[in-house]
This record gives sequence, C-alpha cells and structure tokens, in this order.
Amino acid sequence: MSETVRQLPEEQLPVSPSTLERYRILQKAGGLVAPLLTVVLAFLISGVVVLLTTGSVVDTAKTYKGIFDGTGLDWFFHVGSYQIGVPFTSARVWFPWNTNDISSQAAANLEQTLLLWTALVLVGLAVAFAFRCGLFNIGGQGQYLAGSIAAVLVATELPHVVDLPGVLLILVSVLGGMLAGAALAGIAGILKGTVGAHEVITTIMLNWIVIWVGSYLFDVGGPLQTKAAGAAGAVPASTDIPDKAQIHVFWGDPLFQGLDVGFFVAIASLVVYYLTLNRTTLGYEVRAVGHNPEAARYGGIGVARNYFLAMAIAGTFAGLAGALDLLGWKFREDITDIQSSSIGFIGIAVALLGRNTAIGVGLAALLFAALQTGTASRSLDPSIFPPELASSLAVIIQGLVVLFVGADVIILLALGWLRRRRPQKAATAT
Amino acid sequence: MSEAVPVLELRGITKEFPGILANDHVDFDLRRGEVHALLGENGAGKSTLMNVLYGLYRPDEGEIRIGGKPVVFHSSKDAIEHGIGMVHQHFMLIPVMTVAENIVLGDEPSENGVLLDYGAARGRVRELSRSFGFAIDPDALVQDITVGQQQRVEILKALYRRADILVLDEPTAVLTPQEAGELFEILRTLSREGLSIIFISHKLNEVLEIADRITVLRRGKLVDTLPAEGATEAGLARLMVGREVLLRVEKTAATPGEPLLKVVDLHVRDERGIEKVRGVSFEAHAGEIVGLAGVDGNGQTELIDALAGLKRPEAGRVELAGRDVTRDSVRAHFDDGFGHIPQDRQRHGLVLEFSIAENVALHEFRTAPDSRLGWLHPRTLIERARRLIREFDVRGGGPETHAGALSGGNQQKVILAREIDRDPRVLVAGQPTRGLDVGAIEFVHRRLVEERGEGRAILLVSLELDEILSLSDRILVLYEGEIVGEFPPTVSEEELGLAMTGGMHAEHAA
Amino acid sequence: MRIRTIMVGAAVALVAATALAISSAGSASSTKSSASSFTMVIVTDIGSLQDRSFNQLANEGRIAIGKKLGIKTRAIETHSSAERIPNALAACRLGYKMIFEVGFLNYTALNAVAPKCPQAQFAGIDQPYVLFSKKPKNAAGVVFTEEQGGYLVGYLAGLEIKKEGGKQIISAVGANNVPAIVHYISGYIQGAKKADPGIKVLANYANDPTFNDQAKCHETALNQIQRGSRVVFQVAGGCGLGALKAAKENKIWGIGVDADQRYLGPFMMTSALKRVDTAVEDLTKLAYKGKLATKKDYVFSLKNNGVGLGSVSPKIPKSFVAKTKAIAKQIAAGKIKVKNQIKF
Amino acid sequence: MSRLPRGGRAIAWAGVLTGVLAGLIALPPIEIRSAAAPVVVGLAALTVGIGSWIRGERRIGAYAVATGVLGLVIGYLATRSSVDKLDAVVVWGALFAAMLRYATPLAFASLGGLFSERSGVVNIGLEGMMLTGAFFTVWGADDTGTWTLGLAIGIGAGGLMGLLHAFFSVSLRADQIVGGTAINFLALGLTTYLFVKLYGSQGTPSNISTIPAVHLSFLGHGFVGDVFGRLDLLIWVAIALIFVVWIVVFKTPIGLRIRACGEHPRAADTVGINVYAVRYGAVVLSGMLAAAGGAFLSLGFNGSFTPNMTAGRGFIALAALIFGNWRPFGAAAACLLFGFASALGVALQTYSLSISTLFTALPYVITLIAVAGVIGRSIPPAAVGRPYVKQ
Repeated sequence: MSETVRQLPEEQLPVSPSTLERYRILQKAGGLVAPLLTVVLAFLISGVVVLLTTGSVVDTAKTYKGIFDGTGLDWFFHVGSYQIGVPFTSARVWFPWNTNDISSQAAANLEQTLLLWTALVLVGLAVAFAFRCGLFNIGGQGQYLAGSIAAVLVATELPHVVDLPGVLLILVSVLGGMLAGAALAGIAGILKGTVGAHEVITTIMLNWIVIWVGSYLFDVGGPLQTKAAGAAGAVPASTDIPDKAQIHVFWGDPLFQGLDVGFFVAIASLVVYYLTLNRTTLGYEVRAVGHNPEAARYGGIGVARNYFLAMAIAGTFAGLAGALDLLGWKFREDITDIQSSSIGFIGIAVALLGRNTAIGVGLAALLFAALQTGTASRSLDPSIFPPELASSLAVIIQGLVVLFVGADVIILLALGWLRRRRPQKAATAT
Repeated sequence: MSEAVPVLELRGITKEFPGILANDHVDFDLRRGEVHALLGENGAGKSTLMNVLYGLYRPDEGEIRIGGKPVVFHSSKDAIEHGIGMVHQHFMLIPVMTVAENIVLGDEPSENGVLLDYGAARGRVRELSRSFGFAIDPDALVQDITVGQQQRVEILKALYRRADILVLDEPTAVLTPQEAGELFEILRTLSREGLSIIFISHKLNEVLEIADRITVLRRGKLVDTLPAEGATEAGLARLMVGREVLLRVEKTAATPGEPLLKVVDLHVRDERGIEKVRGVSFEAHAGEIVGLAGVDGNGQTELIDALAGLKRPEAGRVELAGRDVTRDSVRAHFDDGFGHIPQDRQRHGLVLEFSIAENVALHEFRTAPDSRLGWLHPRTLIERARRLIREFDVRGGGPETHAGALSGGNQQKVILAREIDRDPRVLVAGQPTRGLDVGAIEFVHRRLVEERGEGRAILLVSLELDEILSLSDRILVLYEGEIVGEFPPTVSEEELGLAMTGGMHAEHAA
Repeated sequence: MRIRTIMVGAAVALVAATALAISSAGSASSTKSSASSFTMVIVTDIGSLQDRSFNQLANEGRIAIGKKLGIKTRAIETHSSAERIPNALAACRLGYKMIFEVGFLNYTALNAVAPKCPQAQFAGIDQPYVLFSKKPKNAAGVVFTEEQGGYLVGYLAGLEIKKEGGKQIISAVGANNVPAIVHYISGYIQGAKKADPGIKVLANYANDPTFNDQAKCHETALNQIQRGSRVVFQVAGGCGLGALKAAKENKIWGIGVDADQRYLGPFMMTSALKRVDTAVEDLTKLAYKGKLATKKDYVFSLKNNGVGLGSVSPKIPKSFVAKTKAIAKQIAAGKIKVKNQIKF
Repeated sequence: MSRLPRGGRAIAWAGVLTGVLAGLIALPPIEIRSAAAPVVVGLAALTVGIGSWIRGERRIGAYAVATGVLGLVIGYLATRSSVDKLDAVVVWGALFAAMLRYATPLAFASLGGLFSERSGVVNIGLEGMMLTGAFFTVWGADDTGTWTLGLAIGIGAGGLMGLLHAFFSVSLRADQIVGGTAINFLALGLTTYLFVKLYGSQGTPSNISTIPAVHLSFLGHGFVGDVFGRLDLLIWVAIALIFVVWIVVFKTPIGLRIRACGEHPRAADTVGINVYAVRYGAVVLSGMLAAAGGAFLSLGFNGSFTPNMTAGRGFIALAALIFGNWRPFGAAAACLLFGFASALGVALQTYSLSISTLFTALPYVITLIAVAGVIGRSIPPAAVGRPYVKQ
C-alpha cells in the first residue's frame, strides 16, 4: 500500500472521450487560447477566399477592415462628448462616445450588433443548455420562431380582452414566448426520454412544422394575418403590436431599431444560465445526466425528467429571444422572415465556439453578431469587395469556425506537443 | 524437439505510455506445442506485451522473432499473417452478427470475387468446429449464445486464420470452473495438434494446472520463467506480488440480526423481454454478508437492478427493513436506507467528469445541508468530500479533482465512501473488486467486513469465487435466474462450481 | 517549432489588423459625396440579386441607368428582417440622393427612415403611398398593375387553347400568397375567361417565399398538368423555373413572368412583363432632373408600358397577337377594367 | 418474437390491411359514397388491432389500430367531399409519380448516409453534401458542355466534402455532429459564394445540358404508365441503387466489413481490417451519393442552380435513414412515405388555398409521429458517432 500501483489504460474505458469531456480538457489545456486560435484559423483561411476574390493583399486587408467597421466596434474609437439615456427614465448622462446621432454609422452599426448579440446569446444558451444535458438541440430556430409567434399573438390579441398597462403586457407577451419555446422543445425532450427518439431528428422536424404553421397563420387569408384595411391588409404579416407593447429603447432611436432593454435581459440570462447550471440542484442533475446518463440513473436521478426539463429550459431561452426580438424591434411577424431567418443555426455555432460556458457564449455571440452585421452588404465598399458575396463569406467563416471547434484535437495536439517539447529542450540544454 | 528454435521469441520488449513504463525489456519465448503461461497482477504488463505481439501496439524497443526470423508488425493483420491468433479478454465479437460472419470477417470467402459466399463460410465453420469438437451453430447470432460458446467462436476465429500460435488473455475470467475445465481440455487438444499457446492469467491454480512453463511479470518487468513442474502457489504468489499475500480475509463469525432485505418470488425481464430472474426469494439479515455466486449473465444484473429500483420486476416483492419497496423509485430506495455499489464503476458508479465532491453528493444533493430550495451549497459538498477522502484514504486528488483522474482503486473508494457514509441498512455490492489491484482489494474487503460489524445487511454479488468464499457468511448460487442452492462459507469450490452450472442439469453448452 | 511560428504569426497579424483598424477608424466616415454629384441606391427585399424577380430587375435597371447617366449607383442586399431599417438608414447616411426600397415588405423601413432623411428622395417599389403612415414628403410609391399583364397572357393563352381544342384547362403557379402574385393570377383568370368563357383556370401556390426551391414549383405545375392544364403561367421567380421545366417536359406551353423569359425555349408562349427595371430607370431620371414628384404613386401600367406582353412565340397565330394587342389598348384606355383581387 | 403464435400475427396484419381498405374504398377508383362503409370497415380494423394488442401482438396490433383510425377518418372525409375534387386530388398514377420525384433526392442522400452511419460515422452533413453536388453538377455541365461530365464533377465535389468530413471525424476524431454541422455551413457559404461570383446577376445559363428522362411509351397510359412511363434517369438509378446498396451492405465482404466497423471497430481492427480506411471510404461514398441527390435537384430539373435549393432535404434524408432502421429498403420506404406526403400536400391544395401552406407541414408531422412511434425500437449501429482510437 505504500506505493500506488500504476494503472494501465483499462479496456472498458470509453474508446474516446465525449465531446463535453473534451471541452473540459480543452478548458484546462487552452482556456481562451484554443477558441481564439480556432477563430484566427477560420479568419486566415477565409482570408484566402477573399484574397482569391479581390486579387490583392491590400484589398483583403481593406475588406476585413470594412467588415470590422461594419460591426460598429470602431465606435469605441470615436471618443467625444456625448450623452446616453438612462433606461426607464428620461434622464440622460454624459458619455464619452457618440451615442445617438443619425449621422453616426458606427453607433447605429453597434446598436445592430448588440441587438443581434442579444438574440444570439439567448439562442446560443438554448443550444448550450441542452448540450450540457447531452442533447444536441438543432431546434433553436423553431423555438425562436415559436417564441416570437406566441409573443405577437399575446401582444396583439390580449389588449382586446383586457387592457393591461404596457409593462404588464410586455411581461405577459414575453412569458408567452418563453412558454411556447419551452413547450416546443419539451416535445423533443419528452420523446427522447420516453421512446428514445433522437432529438436531432425531432427538433429538425419541429423546426419545419413551426415554419409552416407560422407561415399558414400569417399568410394572406390566414387566421392571424393583419386585419388592417386597404393595401396594408394584403401583407402576409401579423397585425402590428400596440405601441405600448414595444420594449423600451435605451440607446438610439426607437424608430430606427435602437438597442432595447432586451440587451440587459440577455446579460441577465447569461448569469441565470451560469447559476442554474452550477449552483442549483437542477443544474447538478442536468450536468450529471449530460456527462453520464447511466450513472445518473443509478444514482437516483430521473433521466427522462431531466431530458424534458433541459429541453424545456433550452426552449425557454430561445423563445425568450424570439419574444424580445419581436417586441424590441420587429413589432410584427411576416412570413418571409419566418422562412428566411437562420438565427437558430448560428446559435449552434455560438454554443460550440463558446464551449457551452456562460462567458464563452457571451463572447462567441459577440463574434458572430459582429460578423453578421460587419458582412452586411451595406457595410462593404463595392469597389473593394462585392457586397453580394459578403453574406456568403460570413457563412463560410461560420462553417470554418465550427469545423475547427470540432477539431479541437488539432489545437490540443499542438499545445501538448509544445508542452512536451519544452522540457526536452531544457534537458538537451543542460 | 525442445532444443529446436522457438516458434516465437520476444527480445527486450519495451513499451511506454505517458507516465507508465508498461513493459521494461521483457524477454519471452514460446516452444512448439507448449502451453506457456504469462502470470502477473492486474497492471503488470501482460496485456500490453500481448498487444505488442499482436501488432496492436508498436514496441518502443525490442524485437519479435517468429521461427527465428525477426519480424515487424504494423497491425494485427501482420500478426495474423504470421500465424498468431488472439482470444481477447473482452471478446472481439459483434453481437448482432452470426457466428459464421464473425469468424470469416476480414478473410471472407467470396463468390465470383464479389459476393460473400455464405454457404462456404458456414461450411468451413462447421468443418472446423467438428474437427475440434465444438458444437456451434454457424447461423446463431453471437448475442444469443453462451459466454463459453462465444469464447469458442473466438478460438475458431484464430483457427480459421490458420493460427499456430494462440494467445488467450484471461480466458477463464468469465467461465465457471466446469467451463474452465472444458476450455483446458480444448487447449490440451490444440497443443497436441502442434499449436503453441500463450495463456495469460493471474490465477495461480489455473496456471499450475494447464501450463508447461510459467513466465511471471511484475510492474512491467520480467521476474522469472520457470517450468510448471515443481512450482507452488505460494512461490508463484511471492514472485507475482513481491511479498507474501493474505489470501483470506480475517473476520469473526457473523451474528445475524433481524432480516433487513427480503425478496419474495421475484421475476424480472431484461430489455429484450427475456425473463432473466425467475422466482428468486431470499433474505439478508443485519450483520451478515450474503454472497451471491454465479456465472456472469445468469440474472445477477437484473436482480440487482430490481433490488435498486432501476428495473420494475414483473412479479414478486422486495422489502427493505419490513417496508415494501418493490415499486419505489431509485431515489426512494436510497432514501429508505439502501446502498448500492454498482458492478460497473466507471459507467454506473461515478460521473467521471464530476469532481469527487460532486460525486459523493449524488444521493444527498437535493436535501439540506447540501442544498436548500434547489440552491446548492458547494462548500458543504467540499467539506464532506474532504472528510471522506481522509476517512477512506482516497489518494490522487482533493475534493475538486475529477473522479476520472483517479485510479480504479481510488474510484471504488469514492463510491464506497458515498454509499457507506449514508449509513445504509442494506448494502448491495456488485463485483466490488473487479479490476482492482491487490492493495485496493484488501481495502474493500476489510471495509465490507467492518460494515457487516456495523449491523448492515450486505449482499455481495461477485464472479470471483475466492471473494465469495472468503467474505460471505452464507452463499447463494444463482443459475439461469433461479437460486439453486445455499451453502455455508466452508463449501468447496468444486461443489459451488457444480451448483453454478445447474447442479445436476446436463451441460447445455458443450 | 512550426506551430509556434504560426501562432506567433497569427498573434502578430491580429495585432496588426487591430492597429490598422484603430489608425484608420477616424477617417472612415469622411468619404461623403459632394452635393453636386447625383447618386442612386437600391435596397433589395429579402432574397438575393439573382432572384429572377423584382430584386434582379431593379438591379438591372440600376446598372442600365447608372451607365446612361454616368452616375454612381449601388445595390444593398437585405438578408433578414433585422437589416431592413439599418439598410435604409445606411443608404441615407452614405449620402445617396435617390433611394429605392424594393419589395412590398420594405415599406416599414421607408416609412421610418424617409422623414428623417430629408436630403434624399425615396421610392418604394411595389409599395403604394397609402402604406406610409408618416406621409413622408420626400417619398413616392411605385405600383404596377400586374393584373393587366396577367390579363394579356391569360387572354392569349385562352385564344390559343380554344383554337387547339381539347380540354380547356390552363393554370398558374404562384410562389406564395402575396399581393403582386395575387394580382397577376387574378388578371390571368379574367383574361382567359374573356377569350374562352368555357375555360377552367387552375391556380396554386408552391408555398416557397424564398423563391428558390424549384422542385416545389415543378411538382405544383405537374399536379396541374396532370389535372389537364395545357398552359403553365409561372409567377414564382427562381422557383417558377421548375414550373416551366414541367411545362417543357410535358410539351405544353409555358408563360414567363416579370422579365421576358422566351429565351428558355420554343415551348415558351410569351411572358407577362413587369418593368421594374424601367421604373427604376424612369424615376432615377426624374430625380436626376429634379422632377421627381413625391407624396404620390407612380403607377406602371399598360398605359405607360410599365407592364405588358413579352415577345410571343412564332407558333402563335399573328391574329391572336393582334387581338391581344387590341385588348391591351382597350385596357389602357380604361375600356376594360381588370380587377386585381379574386376569390379562388 | 418467434415465441408468438404465427396465427395471431397474421390476424394482426389482416387488421392493418382492413384499416388501409377502410380508407381506400372511399377513394377513387372505388369511391363508395356512403359514409357508413369506411366507418364500419375502419372500426373492424380497430377491433382487430385492439384484440391483437391484448393478445400480445403489440407492435402490429398498434399498426392495425393506427391504420384503422386513419382509414376511418380519411374514408369518412372522402365521402363528405365532392366527387369532382376527390377525382382531382386522388389520381394515383400522378401521386405515385410525384412521390418518386420527391423521394429520389432523399433516397440518394439516405443511402449515402447509410454507408456512413453503418461504418460508424454520423453524417448530419448530408444537406451540405447535397447542396455541393447540386451546384457543382450544374457548374460542371456548364463548363464541359455535357451532363455526364457535370454529374461526375458534382459527385466528385460531394466526395471531397465527404473526405473533409472523414478527415475531421475519423483522423482528427472531431465530434461527428459538430463536423457535419460545419459541412452544412461551409457548403451553403461556398456554393452561394461561387454561384454569385461565377454567374453574377444572371444566374446559371439556360442552355445547360440536363440529365435526360427515360421514356417508356410501351407502358401506355394506365397506372403503371403514369407512374413509370416518363421518369428522369436518376430516378431509375435511385431505384436500382436501393438493390445495389442492399447487396453491397449485406451480401458482400466489403459490406460485412463496413458493418463490423460500425458495430465494433476494435473487433474489426483485431482481424486486420483497416477501420480508418473503411470509414474514409464509406464517408466519401456517402458524400458522393448525397451529391447525386443534389444533382437530381439541379441538373435533373432545369439545369439551373438557386442558392440553398436543397431546402433541408438532407435532414429529411437523415430522418428517413433512422426511420428505416439503417436498412436500404427501410430507408427507401421512409423516403417514399415522405415523398407521398409531399405529393399529397400539393394535391390537397384543391380543397383550400388558404390552408395549403398548412399542408406543407404534413410530411414533417408524419415523420415526427413515425419517429416518435417507431424509432424507439430501431437500434443504431453500436459504434455510430464514436471516433475510433487505434491503439
């Protein structure tokens, strides 16, 4: 007993570590370095694509600079003397940067980036939370749409029933969106827990069902299509929500899609996510099931119940995103939007790059939100880079990021190789 | 003959894994027609050496010679081509495929060079199994045949590839003494036919029974190679462990109290709907260890699952300290004073990615002081873990170390600590020492006996007869889902083995 | 060694890029065009510039007029509803004098941005002015009488089918249930009935608002063909190419939409034109001359060749074409009223 | 299962048939107009189903109950509908032909996925591989002037996508689902990028050589002629492919090896099979087949490409594969079911345009119900999704 007996790798060890396990290893090995390298690698490779398109290194650099400016992050370098509105009040405080000037493209871009960040954080959390329970939630898209459909439904129909003050109406509408997202995702969770239907398949099916049912609801002649008279009545879209149901915009012009209070809800959601996972019994159960459902079952944890709960909570996040977007700046739901939105899928990339941690999701969402607004065709000078190619470039970069996130082995190997190399060098030196 | 060139030589084989020197300049040679045993504890480097021989690992140093000529194996394919056949401890068989498919896999007979010739495959399997006296249906699915038969399929796989060197890695681990006896007959036949056999084991009696020569490994190093004739169990044990081993656990006689676990006419089906427990009834009393002996796959898993609430029984009743818990959830069982050491420590016992603190809280985290109103108190978890780590001598990390980073023995201590710390009335221990080293085994055994002294009823389910015999106060034998006998701990291995194979039942496998 | 070099290189590149961004950040917004130079921009609806529908036509008009007048033009693509308002704002901030918001759903962006962007003039393609609740002083609506174009092709198809005899059934495939498409189909039905009162017109939607899924329009058209349709009128952009393929492989007539699509093959009877390109060119010219009238709708109809009949297959009797053109004149003169809504 | 009496099973199957009959009798060409007929027959099926369930023939009993209810409802609705509309909607020949057209791209991708998953690699990137095939086939046909070379180039491009997936999931042991997701993003970005870059604002040219249709005029104009009389070449290839895949997977040595790698890669390794090579081959092949499915959508149709034209079909193909229990005929049947639902969705527009959009959701609802009801019992290859680490 004095000496611990060395154990050989046992045969019954799982042949390979699970994804989650590897994330943990990575966090130890690389911390921020690994995801950062992933992103750098993705940008370098897509740089080759840009280089091939523009044909010159200078233009490639200019393209990237254009993308950067388009994100609005250059706003941070526009230091001046400006003021900002305090949420829920009409008070304004001095601020070093230009905050609310129609002529400031940077401020407007940053508002858009942060608006998108809000939604991406929430759909990212929807994917991440399910991941922590060992589930791959591809249904963020459908849950997001369900959330916004429910929100528009409540916000437009409830005032006919009862006249609520604005804040209450907003709260009830948001709650409706969250519930709708939860219910939709919950279906996948229940099916996984009871009959073992793979959540990847069921969430994909549910996405399509929501898309088509939503299209039906708001299509011309559909039951929830706008009741407006005349030309506006022919739009395949919902009725506009009442003004009082619009979420307060604290930065920028409410007319111009300024940044609304939903931004703070997203920040709070990151905290809620962290605390739920790490500080509650629910989070404990979810993580136990995610790491090892069998061991959890042997330990007395209801696996099926947690599959349902994890999916429902994931759906709540996505539904919240849908509701906030709707009440924050969309104000109506139209079927083109239902059909062409892809935010739930970007959420997958956010969760993967963020390694399912709160901080990671926050940072990854910023990257993808910035990428999205930066590559918007308005942001790029057509003489340098064809703007109609820019959105595809964003998708390519997303793909590369996800590819390299999955292949963290490269980075693990590189880091491990470096570590091993260093002592060897030291040894040869002495 | 014996002075001729050995059919196989290993010279100075060295293999290092990160942090472990698994083989340290090991020499080994094999003569034609002999059974050469490779003896050593778990982790002594036997399997590594054989995986090097089979081309699965590449040695860092050293040389393999076949018939005197040096060879280099890049894969198992090369080894197979040089006439080496391997029967792995964990069978390399595909459960959903037929016996014939498994045997011909990788070297399939074909029709017109395109289609797989199933007729020819079946024919050759039949032919082979007849010539060596195996009765195996080539069309049976592997998942439907017994473990003993599966092992024979593995041997056939090697023979089909015309192996003349056969390596068997811990072949008796899953067999009853009777089945082991049959295996030895087969091995003798094969060696008479001119096959050379390497027999890997850590069981002294077996090695002495079957081997012509014995090579002992300890911690990756060659200790000695000696003829079986004249060797003794005690001598081999000393070579193997490096010190005298206590083969028996010291314990006083039991003083059984009230019955704490009562099982009445229990029937349980497995996932595929097959009834695996068929009318089991027994009692376990406070302060006694009841050993449940049996060959793997005779219903132990389903019985334990039913006792723990993991599986609903078809019929019957389970009582815990007088309360009917048959339909209770797993959690309710734990709350009612049930302790459970699962058979598979890594898959079922621990969440390897969780810290030790989180793992020891697995049953308690929902209640105060671990949590209040769903809010966890990590400090409580860590303090408890710190105390248990001290108490149970867990080595290799603190409360926040991941369970997966611990050695097998220490992982088992964490499970033991978790279950015992809750002061259970009934403790079910499923194969509590599987795969552990001698030191850890001693610890687990001592602790189980101590817990018996605390007045718990302990049900010990084990495939190791030694363990059953040395720990139990009463021994029940499970065969094909029924309890076929109850014995005192003084019973002989042979008698127990007979019961484990169905007593008077005719051998169904052969 | 190599990996470390790469890592160091990457880090250096990152730092350099950041530095570049910082150093030039100040100069980014200083490239405003001078007041004297007239510039024009189109902002598309969701979908690409290659949608074989109004986005693409608007872009063609932009390119053409840009060349003609020698002015700077630009296209900004919209990819999601989140981009509508920012795109309109950006068009304003970038200093463009003439801003086209293309597509029905973009009216919200125009309505919000135009009042705050007095230095520019706006035109909303497919957006009647009544939609703009803020009544911007610097905006005009642009509407097309698609029903008239639909009427003409329906009429021509009716004549041809009546002549050919057999089952009197023709059909239309719409992408989805949106105003412009409804107008087309409604006119198509009226025109066909005018030429051949006994005709049956099948109308279906492929339900593809993305205008990309050719397979859907293909199936929808095949379903109609199986029900006896002998002319397929596609009103579905890129998706509609699938419908025309169905017509081609079944050796029946196809009718194109928006642009002249006769180039697709001899099976094409004709096309219903909607000159979004002309509208963009005309309005740009007006604005260039400072003569763009705002607070009203520019109606593009048969009267001003804003909609109309495309080239016609030589296999169609000349007399039919003449008859159709006569009908066109009557419509233009207001003698025939074409309704733009219909109950299917 | 062999423990159960055969008679009970036969009766249960008869129940299923009765259920189907309940719906059929009210539809053309029989068209019984009395509402009582389908109700009575449907109830009979229901009774048989429940009886079989009680007697232990659970699975097929459940099928009988399901078909009974479905037949009853469909039959009843059909008798309430006008004959005109019914005749317009239910034209079996056209419905089946449409079903084949819808099912073909799915079948290619599904059978491709079968190779990949049977070898142990989850392929959620089928969608991206299809899209790659769709674009490069058109580009190739445009560039070389012949559809054969175009098809070869498209399939080759799909194979490259497969190679990329294999490299990351087999060699680098990346998570296979993550890798597949990346493939989908990449393919969408790359094809749209190249499409815009190469074809600018005009789209692909209209004179591209397309894959020809096979005309079998001797089949006449009956049901058979309507269904099989004029099908695209690739549909026939797909039908043949089902049999070929079945033979390859279950009747050849290479199939045995592929399955072994998906069930127990270490066992395969120990008998000298190169697990990596087999998985590489299978994943590349899956990319090629998925690309052929994409080629059917682009070059098989109009010889034109539109961005993201696969519109989620790769995911449906994956669902069909799972629904079909990872077997060629099962997967093909699932593709046909999906294709039929889609075809019906279009045909049902005759009843109502305003809810026609809702019909579009039909295939997905059916798949969801099927997945929920049946998948629990389907068992994936044991090692699917788990990277193999060679010792």
